[in-house]
Amino acid sequence: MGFFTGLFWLAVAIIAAMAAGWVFRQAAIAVSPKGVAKELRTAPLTASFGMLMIILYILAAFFAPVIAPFSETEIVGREYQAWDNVHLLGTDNLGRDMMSRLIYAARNTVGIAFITTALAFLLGSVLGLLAAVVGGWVDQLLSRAVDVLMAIPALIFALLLLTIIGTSVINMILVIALIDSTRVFRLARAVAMNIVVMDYVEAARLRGESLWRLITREILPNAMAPLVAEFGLRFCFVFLTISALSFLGLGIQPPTADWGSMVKDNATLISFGDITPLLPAGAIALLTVSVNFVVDWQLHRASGLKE
Amino acid sequence: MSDKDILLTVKGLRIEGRSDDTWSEIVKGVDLTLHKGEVLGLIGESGAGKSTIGLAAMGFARDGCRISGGEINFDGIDLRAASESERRDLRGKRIAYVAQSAAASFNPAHKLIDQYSEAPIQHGVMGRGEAESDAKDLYARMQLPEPNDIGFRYPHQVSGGQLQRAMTAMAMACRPDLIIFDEPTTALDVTTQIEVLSAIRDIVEQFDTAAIYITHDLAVVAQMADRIKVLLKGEEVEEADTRTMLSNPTEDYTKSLWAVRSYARPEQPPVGDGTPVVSVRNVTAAYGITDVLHDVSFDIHPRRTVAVVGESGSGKSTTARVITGLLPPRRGETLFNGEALPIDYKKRTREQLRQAQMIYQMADTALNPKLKIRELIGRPAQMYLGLNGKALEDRTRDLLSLIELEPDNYIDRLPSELSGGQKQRIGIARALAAEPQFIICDEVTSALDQLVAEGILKLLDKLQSEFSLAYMFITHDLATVKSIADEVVVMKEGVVVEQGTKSEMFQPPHDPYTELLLSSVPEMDPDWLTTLLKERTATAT
Amino acid sequence: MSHIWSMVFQRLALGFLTLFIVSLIIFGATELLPGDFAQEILGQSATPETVAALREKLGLDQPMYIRYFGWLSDILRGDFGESLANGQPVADLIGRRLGNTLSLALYAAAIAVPLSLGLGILAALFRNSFFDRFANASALTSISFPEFFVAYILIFLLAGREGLFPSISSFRTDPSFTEYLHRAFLPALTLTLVVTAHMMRMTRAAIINLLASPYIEMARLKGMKPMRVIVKHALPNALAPIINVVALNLAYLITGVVVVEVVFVYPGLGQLMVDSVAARDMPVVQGVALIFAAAYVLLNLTADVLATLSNPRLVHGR
Amino acid sequence: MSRLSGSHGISRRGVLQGATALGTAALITPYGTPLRAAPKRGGTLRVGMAHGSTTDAMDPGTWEADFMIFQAHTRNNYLTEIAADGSLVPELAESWEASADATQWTFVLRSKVEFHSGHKLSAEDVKASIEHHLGEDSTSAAKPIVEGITDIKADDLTVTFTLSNGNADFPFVMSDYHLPILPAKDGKIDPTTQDGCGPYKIASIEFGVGASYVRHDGYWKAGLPYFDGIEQIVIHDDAARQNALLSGEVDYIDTADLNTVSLLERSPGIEILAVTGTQHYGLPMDTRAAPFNDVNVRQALKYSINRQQLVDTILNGFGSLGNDHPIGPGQRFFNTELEQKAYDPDKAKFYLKEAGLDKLDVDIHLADAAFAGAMDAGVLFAESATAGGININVVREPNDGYWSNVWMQKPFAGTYWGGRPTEDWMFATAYSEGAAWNESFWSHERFNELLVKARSELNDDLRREMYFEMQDLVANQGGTIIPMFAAYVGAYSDKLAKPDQVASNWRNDGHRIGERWWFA
Repeated sequence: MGFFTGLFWLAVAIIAAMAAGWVFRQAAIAVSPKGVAKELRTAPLTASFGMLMIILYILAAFFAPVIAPFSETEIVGREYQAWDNVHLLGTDNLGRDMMSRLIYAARNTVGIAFITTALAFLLGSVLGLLAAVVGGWVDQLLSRAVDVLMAIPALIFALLLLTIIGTSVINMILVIALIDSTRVFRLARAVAMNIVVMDYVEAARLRGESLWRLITREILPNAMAPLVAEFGLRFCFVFLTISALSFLGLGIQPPTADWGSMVKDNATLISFGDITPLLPAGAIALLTVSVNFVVDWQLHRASGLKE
Repeated sequence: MSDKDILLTVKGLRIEGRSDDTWSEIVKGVDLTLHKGEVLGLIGESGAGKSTIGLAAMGFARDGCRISGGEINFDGIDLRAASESERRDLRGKRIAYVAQSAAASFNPAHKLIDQYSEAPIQHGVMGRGEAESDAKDLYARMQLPEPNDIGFRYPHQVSGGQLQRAMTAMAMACRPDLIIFDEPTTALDVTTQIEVLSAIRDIVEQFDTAAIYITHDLAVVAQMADRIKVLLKGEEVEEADTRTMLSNPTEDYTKSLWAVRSYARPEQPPVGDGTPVVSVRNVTAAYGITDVLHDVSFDIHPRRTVAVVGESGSGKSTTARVITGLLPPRRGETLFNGEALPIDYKKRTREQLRQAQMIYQMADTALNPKLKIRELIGRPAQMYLGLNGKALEDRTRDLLSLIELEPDNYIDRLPSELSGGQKQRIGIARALAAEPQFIICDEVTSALDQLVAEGILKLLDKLQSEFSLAYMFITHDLATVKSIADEVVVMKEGVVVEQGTKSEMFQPPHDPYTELLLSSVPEMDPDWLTTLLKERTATAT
Repeated sequence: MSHIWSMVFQRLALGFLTLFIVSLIIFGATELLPGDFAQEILGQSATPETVAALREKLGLDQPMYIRYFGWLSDILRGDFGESLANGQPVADLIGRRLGNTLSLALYAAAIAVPLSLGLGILAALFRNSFFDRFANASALTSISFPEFFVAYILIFLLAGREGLFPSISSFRTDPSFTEYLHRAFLPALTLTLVVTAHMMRMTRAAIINLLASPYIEMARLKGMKPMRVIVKHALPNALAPIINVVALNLAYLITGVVVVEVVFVYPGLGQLMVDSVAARDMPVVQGVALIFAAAYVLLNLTADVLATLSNPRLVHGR
Repeated sequence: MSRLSGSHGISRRGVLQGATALGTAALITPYGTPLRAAPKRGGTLRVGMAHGSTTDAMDPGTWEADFMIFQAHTRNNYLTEIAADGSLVPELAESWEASADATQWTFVLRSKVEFHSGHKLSAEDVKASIEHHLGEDSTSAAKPIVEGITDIKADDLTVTFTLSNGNADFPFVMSDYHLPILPAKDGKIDPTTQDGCGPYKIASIEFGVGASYVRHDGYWKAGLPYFDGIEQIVIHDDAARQNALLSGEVDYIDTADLNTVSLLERSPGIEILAVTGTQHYGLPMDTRAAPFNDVNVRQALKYSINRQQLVDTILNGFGSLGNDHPIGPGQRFFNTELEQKAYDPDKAKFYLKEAGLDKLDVDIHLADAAFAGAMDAGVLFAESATAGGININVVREPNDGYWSNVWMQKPFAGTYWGGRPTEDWMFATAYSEGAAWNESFWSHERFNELLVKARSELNDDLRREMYFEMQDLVANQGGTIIPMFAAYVGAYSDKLAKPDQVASNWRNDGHRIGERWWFA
């Protein structure tokens, strides 16, 4: 029985999500300028749902102080209070309002993940494109260096570096960005390798264009699709890395709320069948899935496959 | 021929294709009847829907296409009503397909003979052993070398012409009633094309197989087809038996197709003081350790067009890479207006780079898809001539007018919003923007339909007189050479075998290789192939 | 074939260089860690005298480069040294744990690889169907949860009071094969959920990427069934990227599973590494780091060789 | 993790002179406690432990964490033992005697004690076992405890220790977990030996993973131990450890996650074991550094912390309020007259004003390594302090390296103490001027004077007076905020039975659960 009710609710959730996606797509098409609307029309329901969710997250992040019923750090009740009218999602292990912290965490987690990913991409893609365009020993040197860094397990390397330089948010951003940038480098280089052999790049080289212009005008715009897709994935992996670091005792500074440490703080509850710790984990998962739905759609469009 | 010999009837066939979210018709009500053992030629330019019709005859629509109307009846079976598995049962067994590029259509992961045997085994026509011996027999009939062993090679180990024959053999594996040939020789060199054409023709005759032969090349279809149907934008223009069609086309469109073959420009007289713009001197060049050019020398004079002709692998594009400095030669040099150019483009001055421009074969890959026309054309003018703001805008518009594209309409488009011919015009404008003395045209028309190609050739001709340009025109197509060249350089395997003015080249006596090239160009005569083969057999014995 | 051997040789040489640099980085980083072994092991009970005595006893008072070269020359002779903490040979310590780590990686891979390839192929076959989207969304969801959380949920669902599987896989004696499979099932399943999505998506993408190829159309026009088209015609040509992503995930299964080890009390290398870093037990840290780096290098090399072998163009010359 | 043993309510009686009678009495009804039902023998006890590292070692000089300490009491015996009721009782020593100035201590060993290897216990073994921690080149963590020993004489079953200064607490010292009696060979012990004369033999041990033990059939305590064997399993993760208990993978866990302990308690078949002793958590301030060099600032901070909230939240009620001094309520000279400090923002403001400030910004450096829940405690502290105009910024430090890089390095950090069995030991270790672990770098003339005086004072009333004053001084002048005394909280399956009284000097019934508990 339990299984079938579970299945029923799963189906309801999927249908509701797709309905939300459909409504959002119709609304978005209605309000967008013509070019954008045309693109939006090609979005499958999953991608529409993803975009809706991403927008909601961004709104939550921006307007956290307005939306959240309580403050991020204030202790407003007993620990682990049940869900009620005042504390919609109950309270956490210190008696802070779960709902409010979830909303504030959107701001912190998404913000930090975004900065980290952006930094990783800046570093990784610039070097990756450079390696592909210049080739020769520059390419060899960078590629070998990246090989070496990738041969050290990421989590353990992060742990080591963070212990050395301390666990401030800035350091965490820098360390994760550095480690992630090796993965970005590999992708950027691989993608750019396929582009540098194109005739238009040859034409630009023959025209005597500078390296900078080659990279920014000729190669980067054409490498954007896979890089953007990777950005989405990496962005999500940054949450997971942060939460794994929290698990090992090095995460975001309390009392700042972030989903990763919230999962960690409340995780023991799951043994008792309480779903409270599912909420921050669910928040991570929902955003990851949403981002990936959108990324999938963009990749699909970029691949030019019809069906 | 009586009605009961009818193998395939297509009535009112409509096929739609999807772009973004909307469906548009690409085949608009075409009828077609094919009798047993008959070969029907489908001819038209790109976008005529000929391949789509060919596939529809198998009850097949490509991804993103759908058959939206009409009837397809193959030997009493209604292909539209049939289930997918019934249709699948016909494919490969009773209707087979030969694709344009055998190199791409053979699966690179499997040996030829495994791919040959797949259809007979899967359709339950033959066992493995039987299929293999049958394959060897057919390979022999297709005049493939070492027919007993060639099947055990992988596709990449076999040359293009041989692959095309192996593919025809594969299509024959189940002895189908109908074969669809989709431009089977388009990607081949002329000399190879003849071998493949004759092999295909023989085997179709031997097994009395009906065929639909799809091509854009009239001269080729003339050799193969009993009847020809001309298509334009998904609609039939006219249909007649081959000889009638050749001698007496009724429609204007058909006549215009025929007419292209006759465009030719008079040879230009030499100009200037005799100093060549570009002079290639004793160039030997290599990729890695293998020499691909051996002691190549020729001159290009102002306002003249030098056509460099050869088949694939002859080294004609490599020569262009040496001149542009992309491939520094092992020996020899390139002079520009009598002065030696640095062999590596990175060492050339901006002025030297400006003077020699290049137009590429594939306009698709030669134009950055993310830049607008404004920047694509404007960039060289900005870089070399230092134009900016209004001056740059004016210059860009002038260039667009020169290549006969309406500036207001085109200046802010992306390459993807242009047709193939328009893209090639943008490529020309980009070269012109640098105001060079010399332009390398690398197979600029070979990816284009004949009418469009003719337009490009005429444009290049006009620009040459207007700006006193020197062209190096790389091509494998002798018809193009005839239309546009002043001088001809024939290359084979990295060596210049013959060079001279156009008039000299097209008059006997020829170098034997030039002779072979010239004689291999198909002519608009249904008996040409038969006659040629007879002649060649005669000379050989 | 000779060019494959030369590639293997070249890559091995590069691999050794990589290992050398990794050992330098790890050594440097461990040196930079605040505190040293003597302080860490004595912890809060450390007094200046005992710390000094311990440093002297273990040779930690020597300059950094002498210790590094000492370690390096031992390694080159095949001697991993001894743990500073308890004097056990590092080779023994690592050996036992490596066995555990490899069996778990193998166990997880034995479930995950066939599963993800199968799902990937099915998703490609029924692309854009409900099945495809559902498989894709659930795979994405499973990688979207933090690992330890997936582990807790599995424990909650499958290891309750009357649970089917034990919630901790710690085994003190050598278990029989079936007992091992039973005890290590939950960690293996957790890891499976973590890595499946990546491999499945790559399989699907690599196959779909090829579906526009003329030879796929040819196979369909030869009347082959869709499944045969995918498996016989697309898959062999999609192997290179798939092998690569499998290798990457195998490397992850060996080197990146410390969190799962902690949750399931599985005695693997990750825990050893983390403990040793915490105690600044340099020979063990170095030893494990080398094993990890070597696993990564070897798996990548294997992947490249297999990818090369899967491509007839590279195996059979013209 | 815990540093040194502590225990409340240690009776001085029997310390100066060990009573044989007490030892023999213990054989009949262990530790003098009436039992509900006669203990049964049999079964294998599976223990899940929160600590244990791959870098653990057999050498007693390196023992620091619960895994090895549990191992020590399971495998070994000591000269003396702290009983469940907190009294000091003889173990391997049958009796002991001190010289008048307490500089010479003579212990008489039991005869017929056999090691697992069959080796017979003699005074040589005791001498070698203690000497292992002595000497110039000793790397033992116990070196500071036994430093005062200048000479050990062994004669058959009699050992005589000579101390540089008189120490009335020496028999207590001999119960320290670092000092198990190991078999000697040629006058030395093998620090890596797995031999011992305790209730269980080691069957196998893998550091950071676990150990298994089997009953030592020749154990000298008649009828003990009850279990056939013990499986000791390291389970670091709180949730995993709890799950292991819930799913019956283990019978006992040494540490329960306080956040969910109430839920755990409600689970069928699970019992909670909580004992409060001398373990306390503190927040030491460097009294030399501004702004903490001003006693008013320290007082302001002490009134800004909501102790009750911390006990309720961080300890989930498993503990008691601290009053900024390290003496537990059960200890002999606990100051019952000292007013209990409470959360009072107005007083905090008052003291700030006294210090000439109207607001205060300070950083506190914490990691959960300092004590369980330290990060959360910091956050709660920061929350409550804002009302008094104090802005506390909680800096999260890595657990890794906390004790070497943060503790006693940063001006405001966290600490925990297992406590010491006597007031003197505790004060001397962490509050006296110049002590290595004087974590607040506190130097108070009167306090230091009293400390020395009290140590040599024999009149209990006078001592009480002095210790009362010292507690007052530490509480109101000192540099350490001690908001709470924490209970040791473990949990066990109701299949296990325990004696009525459970020791509170350590977790796990003084780490002697192996010989004190049984399966019901």
